[in-house]
Amino acid sequence: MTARDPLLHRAATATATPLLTVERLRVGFGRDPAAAGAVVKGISFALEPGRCLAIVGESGSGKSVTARSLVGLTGRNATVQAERLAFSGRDLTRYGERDWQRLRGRDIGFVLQDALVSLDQLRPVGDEVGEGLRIHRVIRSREEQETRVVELLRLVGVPEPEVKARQLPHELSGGQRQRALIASALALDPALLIADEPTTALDVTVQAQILDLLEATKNRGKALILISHDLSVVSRMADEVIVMRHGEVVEQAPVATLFSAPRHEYTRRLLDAIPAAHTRGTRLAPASAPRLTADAAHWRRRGGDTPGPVLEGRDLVKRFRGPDGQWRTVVRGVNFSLAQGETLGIVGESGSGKSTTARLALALDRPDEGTVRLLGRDWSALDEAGRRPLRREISVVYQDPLSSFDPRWTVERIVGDALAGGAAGFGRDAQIDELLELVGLGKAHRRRRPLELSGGQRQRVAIARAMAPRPRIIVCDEPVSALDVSIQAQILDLLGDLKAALGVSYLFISHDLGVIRHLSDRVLVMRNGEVVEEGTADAIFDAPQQDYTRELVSAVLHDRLPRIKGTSHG
Amino acid sequence: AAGEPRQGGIIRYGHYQEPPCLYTGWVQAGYIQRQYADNLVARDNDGNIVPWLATSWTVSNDNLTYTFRIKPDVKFTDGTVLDANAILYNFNRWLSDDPAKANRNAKLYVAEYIRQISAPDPLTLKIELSKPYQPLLTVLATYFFGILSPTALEKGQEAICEKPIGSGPFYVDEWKRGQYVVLKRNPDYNSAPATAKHQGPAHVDGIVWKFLKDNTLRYGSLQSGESDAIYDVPAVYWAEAQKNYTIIQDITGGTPTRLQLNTARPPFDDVRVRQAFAHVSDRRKAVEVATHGSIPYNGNGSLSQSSPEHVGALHDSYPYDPAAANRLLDEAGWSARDRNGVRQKDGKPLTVRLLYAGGSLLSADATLVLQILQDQARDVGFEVVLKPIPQADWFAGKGRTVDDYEAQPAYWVASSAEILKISWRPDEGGVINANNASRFQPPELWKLIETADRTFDDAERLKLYQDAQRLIVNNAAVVGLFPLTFTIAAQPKLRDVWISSPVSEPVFHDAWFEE
Amino acid sequence: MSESTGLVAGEPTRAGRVRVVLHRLLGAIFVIWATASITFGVQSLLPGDRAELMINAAAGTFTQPTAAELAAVNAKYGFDRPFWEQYLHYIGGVLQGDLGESYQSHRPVAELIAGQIAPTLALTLSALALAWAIAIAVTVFSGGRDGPVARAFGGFQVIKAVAPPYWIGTILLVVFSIHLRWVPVEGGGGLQGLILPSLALAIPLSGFIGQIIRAEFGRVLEQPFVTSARMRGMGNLAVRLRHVLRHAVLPGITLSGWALGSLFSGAAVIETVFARPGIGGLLVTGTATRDIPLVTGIIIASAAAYVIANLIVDLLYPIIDPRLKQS
Amino acid sequence: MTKPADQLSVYPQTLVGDQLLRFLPSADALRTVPATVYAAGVVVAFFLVAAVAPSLLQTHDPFRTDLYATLQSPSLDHFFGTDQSGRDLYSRVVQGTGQSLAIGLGAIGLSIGIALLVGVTAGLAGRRTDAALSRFLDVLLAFPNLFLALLFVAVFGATTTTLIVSVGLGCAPGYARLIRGQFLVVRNSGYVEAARALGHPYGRIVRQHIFPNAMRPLIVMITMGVGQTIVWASSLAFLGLGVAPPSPEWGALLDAGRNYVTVAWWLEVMPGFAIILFALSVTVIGQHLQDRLEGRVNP
Ligand SMILES: Nc1ncnc2c1ncn2[C@@H]1O[C@H](COP(=O)(O)OP(=O)(O)OP(=O)(O)O)[C@@H](O)[C@H]1O
Ligand SMILES: Nc1ncnc2c1ncn2[C@@H]1O[C@H](COP(=O)(O)OP(=O)(O)OP(=O)(O)O)[C@@H](O)[C@H]1O
Ligand SMILES: [Mg+2]
Ligand SMILES: [Mg+2]
Repeated sequence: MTARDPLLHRAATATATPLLTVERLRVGFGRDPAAAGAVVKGISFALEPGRCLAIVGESGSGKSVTARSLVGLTGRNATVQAERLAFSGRDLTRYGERDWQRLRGRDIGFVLQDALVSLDQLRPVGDEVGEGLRIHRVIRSREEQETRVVELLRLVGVPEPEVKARQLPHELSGGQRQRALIASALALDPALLIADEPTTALDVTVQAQILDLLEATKNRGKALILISHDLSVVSRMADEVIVMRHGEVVEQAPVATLFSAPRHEYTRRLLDAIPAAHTRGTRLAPASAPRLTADAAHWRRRGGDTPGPVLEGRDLVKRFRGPDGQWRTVVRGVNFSLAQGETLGIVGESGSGKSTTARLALALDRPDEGTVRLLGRDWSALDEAGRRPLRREISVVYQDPLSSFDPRWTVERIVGDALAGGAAGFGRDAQIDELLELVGLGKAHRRRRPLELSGGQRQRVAIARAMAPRPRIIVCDEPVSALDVSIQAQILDLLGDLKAALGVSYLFISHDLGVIRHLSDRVLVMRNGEVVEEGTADAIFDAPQQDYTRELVSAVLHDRLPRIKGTSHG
Repeated sequence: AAGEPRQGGIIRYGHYQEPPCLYTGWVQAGYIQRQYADNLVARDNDGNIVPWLATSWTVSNDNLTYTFRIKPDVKFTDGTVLDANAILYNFNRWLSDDPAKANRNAKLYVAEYIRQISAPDPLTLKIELSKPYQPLLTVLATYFFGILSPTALEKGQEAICEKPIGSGPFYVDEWKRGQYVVLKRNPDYNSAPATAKHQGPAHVDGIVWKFLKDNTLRYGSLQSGESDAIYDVPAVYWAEAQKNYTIIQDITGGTPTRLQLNTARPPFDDVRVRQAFAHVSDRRKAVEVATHGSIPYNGNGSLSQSSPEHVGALHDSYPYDPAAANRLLDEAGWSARDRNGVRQKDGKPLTVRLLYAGGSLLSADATLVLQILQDQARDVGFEVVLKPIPQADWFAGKGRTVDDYEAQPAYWVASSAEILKISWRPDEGGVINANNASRFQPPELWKLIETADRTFDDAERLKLYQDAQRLIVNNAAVVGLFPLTFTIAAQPKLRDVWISSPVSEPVFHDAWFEE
Repeated sequence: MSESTGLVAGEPTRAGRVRVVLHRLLGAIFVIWATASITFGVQSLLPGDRAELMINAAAGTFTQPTAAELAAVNAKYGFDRPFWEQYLHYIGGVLQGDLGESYQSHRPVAELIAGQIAPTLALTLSALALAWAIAIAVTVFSGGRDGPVARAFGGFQVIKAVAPPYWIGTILLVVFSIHLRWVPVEGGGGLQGLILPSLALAIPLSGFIGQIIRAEFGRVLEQPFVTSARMRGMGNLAVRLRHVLRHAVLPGITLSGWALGSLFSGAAVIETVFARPGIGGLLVTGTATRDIPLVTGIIIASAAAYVIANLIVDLLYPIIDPRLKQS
Repeated sequence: MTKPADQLSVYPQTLVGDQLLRFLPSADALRTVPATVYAAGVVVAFFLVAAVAPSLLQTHDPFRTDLYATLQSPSLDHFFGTDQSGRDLYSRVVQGTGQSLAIGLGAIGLSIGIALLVGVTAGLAGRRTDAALSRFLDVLLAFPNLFLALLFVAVFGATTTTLIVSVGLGCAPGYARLIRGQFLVVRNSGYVEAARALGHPYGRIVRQHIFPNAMRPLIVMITMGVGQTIVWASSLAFLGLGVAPPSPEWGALLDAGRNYVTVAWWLEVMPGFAIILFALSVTVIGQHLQDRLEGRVNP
């Protein structure tokens, strides 16, 4: 397919038999029939075999809902209407539950957005990956399933697949879980793969590997619908892009056209907000975005400056026992130190021990060897009661925010619960409002519960909560992975403001090297549980010493939207 | 149509309660004991004493020496010879002081009279008394004087509990605890009592004596044909059962279920209040309603209507008469009433605590009668409080001291007027007679009973016993309700099951199956 | 944070494991010892004269025994000795595996129990299994659903849970045995006779377990991993059985260890209704006659059964939720 | 152990977000209350009145026997028919409400109270306390409920209080175990860890997170337990350990009617109906409150 002109493209879809046709899809929730179409307001597109359609757009704009509607799993209480919904000649609007079941997994593979909680916590990962094979009876025996599962896991780049297949989901790193999920969707080699944010937890090298895999699939004539905030991924994979906002398509264009000549104002804003090397120290979001009013009394810095490192890890070692009974060292001799007002970025391969290191730094786990010192205190050796007073000084944004919220609580309660006591002259309610506004959430979200938020919104609640006690250190584990670039820009600005105004220090884990470079003063590169390289951000990115680092960095440089930069900043 | 009895078949009999031991004084074990053991003498339904293991006997003129001729060639089912020595062995055991051996019931009735027992020759047994005791032979006919094999008794309590050995028409073959006892036919049986319909071994091959405690289940088992005969038809099924099955009912002697009013304490220390209480309720109708007519009314509380000495006229001594009750109470000074209508005297309410053993000792039908009585007594100003006491506590003597109750319902199985001695013996030398819950012990009563027990002239004795009854009833020391009955419902094809006097044990020796 | 559920992984070494097993064993022994001691103590110290009770219960009378009679019994059973002596004597016997002799039936308690425990175990275990089967069937069918049928099922669970077992037993008996003649009225020890009694016990329990599972079931159904499984083409029933159920059963399992104990009690009632042999009836009569060795023996047996049941529950935990292995 | 769901389960909002309003529903919230809950409320109210002032609802004297009108089937005069001695069953059921509810609620209250105390302490305290309490629970649990009841009745006689205490004590260890088990599970959840990372004192975490989440299956148990304990009491009546007659406590009524199932169904069905109706209503309300607390109410 070479048709890049939108008009031409449309003509082509009319003639070539599309695999999937969607016309005027409307989705709404609730018993009230009038609500139908409130979330997705009549969108249309078509997709031929061997092509990739990307859906981008604001968080909460209806991307995931659209995707789920294509396999009949929109959710409880959903009303789905479409003038036409056809998959390889079959009319899906007439489908009953049985027909859907035959379709799912075998003809349409799906990678859910909630990768970190999409595997059954009680079953070994391998069983989950191989489940589709069993359901659709393509394998005959347990052994066959095991070999296929290991093959699949290897295909998506999971290390030690034999071991991982027998581990439980919570024993895998975020990225590993996400890859297992992709493997399970690919298991039956479906004609259409729908991937909702499939690479949020992957480092660039692994991400590249996965994208290669998807590309190969596409080249074998399979169709692909990709939902992503990562525009570089979109630019690489997509043939055509849909930009969604408020349940509507604001722009639909072949990828090159979109990135070189964005027509809609929202699309342009998206492209502007991408952080990179040269943006460091600048603001990413438009001036209209809410800002921290750092001179307000309650944001004033508490306590004095701390000379020397505020947080320091020495020779940290952490081991886990695998299902085979063997101990594996996942963090081996990691050293780090974090000065006041400094941002230490941690990058590295998925599964290299970043989250584990973060947990050690937070004293949520005890290191098997080594010590962590916080504000000069022997943090890791204290007992829980001894740590408690210090806990307010260090807070965290979890990689998987959903699990960290009490499901019964509303957003305001979650944030309010974390507020420091005795905020003079400034009411609790006002503080919550302020925090929510700073992360781009409105008053409307205050009364919501975590389950009622979109992925990006949850992540922002987690950030608001981490800021609430006004800690001196914030450990961020992939804090912006679920955010579209415009919101991400606002958050990154906010983090920068906090640091500048209050001297907050960050331990910042991210796969997005652009974000890392934008934010970090120094960077640790981890691999296999070890720190392979450490240095200032510029040194790491401009003059990497180690092969691995070079590989990482180059993956970015080569891949990172060359065309886009040309257009948006040229 | 009664033809010639057929041989063979096994009777599946659904009984009620399971005893912890097959040889205890408890009547539930006694029913089984009647199948495997023989007594010295038997009592027919008219109250006459007839031969059993003793073919004949003589009583000395002073009524103090009894000489029995023992039936020859009788053997226990373990082969031990049943002769006078074996019987003597049993007597000695019953009357011994060793709690592991003693027979409490036996002692209660006869211990005080026995001077000496001996066996001058193997077929002669001599019982010498210290004072005359007319009911002796009647008492000897009761199940707890059943004779067991000395060889087996020697083995100790454990063995005898599990597998008692007698000379009866059946022997205990197996006891599956919680389920049934298998009794097998004794092929050599030659010692049937004179009351039996035939001599020689039983017609049937054996009995499966099942324990089916639940009423619905027990009756259901008869309905479904899983039992050939069952004990006690539940009152609700009474009418239906009479249509479909052979009903054999025996009214047990001794005392009926009756209320013993505590005469040692107010308010029942006043005879007028006792009499008022007796008038207060339509007991006849209550019994009829509660038992669906399966059990007759027994208004004479001192003796069951099946006892030959019983005075029938006393049943109607206290008809339902609230007006009379009110009058008596007013006379007795209980004229004030509180807000709830309960009468009062000197500020004390007219409360009657009705104490009884909960659980199996008093049937559900009986408690229903009590509730009816309670309600009707309310109208004339009695406040009746029902107080069930757990069986264990009851046995352990809880709640039975004089101040614990105003009334106690109870019954005691026996054959006839010999029970009066048990019930009305006054406290002596600090020993309280707990069986006299009425605490009613005027000297003249005891004198009547004692004299009667010593009187061998039938007419005179009868008169004495009847005077005693009148004295008891006229003083309203007890208020009669209904007698204990023993009822068997059998499939029509099962013939000739009968219930023996004195305490209504079922007899399967003569039973046979019709084609 | 789902990287790890915060379970601080200890280091289960061999010595550690031995210690855990030892701990378990000691705990079990303690429980049995304590229950036995309490039972013995309470029964011995209850008001009321034991000798009088024994004499009266055996003869079915309720008279005041003479002092001589009482003294003889007291001497024979050692009731005249101080409590501690009686206690030590009893416990000493138990340590040597001797549970004593029943006061009423004069047979070794161990033998009595051995003869009656099998039917009770058969009854309680089959009832437990049946209860689970019913509970799972109903929950899997109706859990997390909203329609009137599902609601009716929810109500049905409650009705089941508050139905008295003896009542169900009587109804079952009248309908299936007496009227329909499908099963014999008197079950006896056979398998056929087990059906109605265990159903009667199982139905209320199934309602209870069912409701507890159901509460969790609905919540689990909404989780992303369930959607994920559906995305693979898994059928509704399979999703419910394979994924959701497992997450929901844990509280039910906890309950089952306990339920076994209450089943023991329920068995006493059901045994009466169906004229089944069993330890329940023995306990009721034993307590009624304050047959101390018998009752204490039964309590020891049921404590042992309870200990074993909970051991099984504890073993089941990590099988159902493997994450618990680490803690 | 449970992970919260994602947006899949986002439902239209009700207006019950506010803390207080969740307990005192606003007019708007009341409109979202399903009819079944109202019905359940009416039933419970009826029983409460019956418990406090039975005479308001009675048509006859519940203890008045009538030997000439026994075992009459339900009619306009006798809503529930009459019993073996001609007493009006409906009035008896009403009369028995107080005692039955006292037993049901009292026993549940007692057992939940004990269970909370023991279960919470065991679930929260250190290893040693937990082990000691767990053993203690085990010992209590190892006694069959029946035995406890038998003992209590033996010592104190069969009164309402005895029943409450023996049934309550009998059930307590089971609840305690369940609470402890739930505590262990919830204690390990991500949000508790998050709260810990915020430096909240443990007591506060327990109050705010562990307790409410761990109590979830317990609400079901409590609401159903009320009915179950009444039934338990009736099993004791069956074994001859119930409260003294002529008390029309529901369990005693059930037991008394048992022998009449085949000839007078109402004796058994009507008290059973009362128990079921009450248990069902309490459960419906309990479930609704729980849903409301968790924001799962659909208008
Ligand atoms: N099950 C549901 N019930 C009710 N509303 C829902 C449900 N699922 C989604 N929504 C609503 O639909 C809107 C679109 O949600 P969707 O998950 O499609 O957003 P998204 O574009 O994928 O956002 P993100 O980038 O944050 O993942 C959300 O604002 C949400 O409120
Ligand atoms: N509880 C556990 N039990 C066993 N292995 C574990 C456990 N937690 C983590 N691991 C292993 O430790 C390794 C490092 O995990 P970690 O979560 O620290 O990786 P990460 O660097 O955060 O990766 P990602 O970028 O994918 O999130 C992984 O291989 C993982 O399987
Ligand atoms: Mg989404
Ligand atoms: Mg991670």
